[in-house]
Amino acid sequence: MKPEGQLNSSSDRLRDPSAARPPRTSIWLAFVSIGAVIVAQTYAILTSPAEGDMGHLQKIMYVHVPAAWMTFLSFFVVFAFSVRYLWQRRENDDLLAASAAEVGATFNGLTLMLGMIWGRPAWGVWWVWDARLTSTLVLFLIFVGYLALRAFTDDTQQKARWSAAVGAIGALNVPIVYMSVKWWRTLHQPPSSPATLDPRYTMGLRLNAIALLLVMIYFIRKRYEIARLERATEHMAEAAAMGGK
Amino acid sequence: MTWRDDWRRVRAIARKDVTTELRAKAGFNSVASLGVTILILLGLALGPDAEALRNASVGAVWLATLFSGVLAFNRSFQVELESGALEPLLLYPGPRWTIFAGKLLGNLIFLTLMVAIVVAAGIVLFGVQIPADWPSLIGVLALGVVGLVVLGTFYASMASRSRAREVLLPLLLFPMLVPVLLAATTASKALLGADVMHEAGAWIRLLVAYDLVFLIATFIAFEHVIEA
Amino acid sequence: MKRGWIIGGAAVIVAVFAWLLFGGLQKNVVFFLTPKELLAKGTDGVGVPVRLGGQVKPGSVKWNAQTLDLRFIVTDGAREVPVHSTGAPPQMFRDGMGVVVEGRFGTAGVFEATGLMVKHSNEYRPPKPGEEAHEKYKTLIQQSSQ
Amino acid sequence: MTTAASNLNFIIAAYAVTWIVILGYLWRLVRKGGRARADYERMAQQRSGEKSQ
Repeated sequence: MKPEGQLNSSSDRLRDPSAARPPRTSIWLAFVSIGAVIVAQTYAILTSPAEGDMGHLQKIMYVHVPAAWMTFLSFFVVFAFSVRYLWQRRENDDLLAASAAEVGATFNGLTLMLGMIWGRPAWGVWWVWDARLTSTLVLFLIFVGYLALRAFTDDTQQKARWSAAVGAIGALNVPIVYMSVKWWRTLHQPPSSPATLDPRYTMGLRLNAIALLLVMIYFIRKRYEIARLERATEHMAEAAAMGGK
Repeated sequence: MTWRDDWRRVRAIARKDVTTELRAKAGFNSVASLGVTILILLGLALGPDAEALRNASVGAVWLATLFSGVLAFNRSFQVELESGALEPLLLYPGPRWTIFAGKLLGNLIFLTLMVAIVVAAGIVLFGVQIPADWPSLIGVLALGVVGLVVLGTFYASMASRSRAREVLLPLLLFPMLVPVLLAATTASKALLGADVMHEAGAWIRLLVAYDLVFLIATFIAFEHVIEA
Repeated sequence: MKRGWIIGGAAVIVAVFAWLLFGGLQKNVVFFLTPKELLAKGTDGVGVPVRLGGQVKPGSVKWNAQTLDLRFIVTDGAREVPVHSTGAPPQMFRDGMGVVVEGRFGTAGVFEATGLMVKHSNEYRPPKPGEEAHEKYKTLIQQSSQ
Repeated sequence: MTTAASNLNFIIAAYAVTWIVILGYLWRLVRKGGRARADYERMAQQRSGEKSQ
């Protein structure tokens, strides 16, 4: 909104690049989160009894459902920081939104693959054009478009503004796609709640969700760190090229 | 700045776009004939079964509109960029949203003409029987075209200025258009048939809601996108 | 653009979302017809593409593995519709399961299915001793047909 | 019995896919991070060297 403001902030960085030294993400967070996933999966597999209709197939729930939750959470982060970027024009908000988008797209792809692997034995089909499946696929495609837009735009300011707009509007589309395909046809069961889930499954699902949340936090932080480093390097290179002896 | 001035700007941009497109050789004629060509190809691909063709007619018309629409949207900004007219346009006094509104209006007129041709061709080629309730069918078409034009113009304003515009616009636009496509085709099919499941009304309301949400959202976001 | 316009626009968007999510829209669309609803349509329901949902009537499944010919009855507790389908059914398809079939209701009173989907409920629990696995589908179908 | 055996394959496939994606993305991040860090340090050193002269 204020072009003077953004000029100031970038020239500040040009003056002193070390002031914006990006923080280092501890590798221990990676070990802890990966370890948490191993523990949670082992616990869930060992404690859950065979399900009435599905038998042991129910165990795919422990990876499929948390992956879907993390997808939505990541894209919510994209939406929030995209809107804040358009509002306040802080460069770091753009980088964080982009990091969350890449992580979210990864989890989104994983959710889709796991859903197909589960759907084949449970429903008899790899894919149906049903509410959950279609909207999850559309979500994936929207954020693939987002990442492609970033890849094909060179100017950093333009990249930030455009991807923030695409991220915010894309996220806005998600509930509508979900509603529309829900009316269209439905096969995927409604979301389970503790009331419809045997307590012996609930605990395992919660543990797995927490473990995958840790993984997601590590992924986004690490990706953000990389984005900050790359941007800081670019700024220094620009300053050097402009004759900042 | 009064409303009257803004409206004049919007009209001027729209008129300029429409006249240049209609005059240019590569403009309206080629885009419209692409739409009809896609219809013919779909008709051939779907085989000679008359019943199957009739069932597929709605989807075929919408797909042909979509593909030729993408060309039209990209052109509306590309022409501006090639002649270097976008920068001076941004320098004119007055609010930025009028540029978007002008482009929107221009594309809407352009696409309405094209849809009219594609639909006429579709009715003939696919042997569609026009139902008694044809005004609502035109309403569905209009709502669908508005949704298509709003998002298409918005994304084209970015994609046409990026490095890979031919790929990027469909990549960004098509997933966003899923609700429009779904609502428009389901409602049209229901209106063409007996509407046993009573779904047309709900889909039309979804289209209205969709058009409204994205009209507002793109107007808010356009200012950030167009900044040089 | 003026801040007032942005806030007003955002408010309208939120209002439209609220209308979509909580408004009466959902009640106007049925995902599938139950046998009772389909039969109530009389001749209007014949020969047009519809989706039919319900429970596979226990004991009604006739499966011919040679000709891949599948016949069963879909019931909602009140009325029943015989369904004919070709091709191997999903693995989870069995007596008492929830199903959604796509196709057309023929004049002969048989539903010719072009698609067959098993509808799993959102309930996950190990079978209780002595409980039939399909018991819970009765409640599912009742919920869906309300 | 045969269905139970084939179900096991699906379960194994699901967990394998999960781990391939998680570890694959982790590997990508670590490598990309190392490169970005090295580029940054090199550039920062270059800059401070220029300044001190």
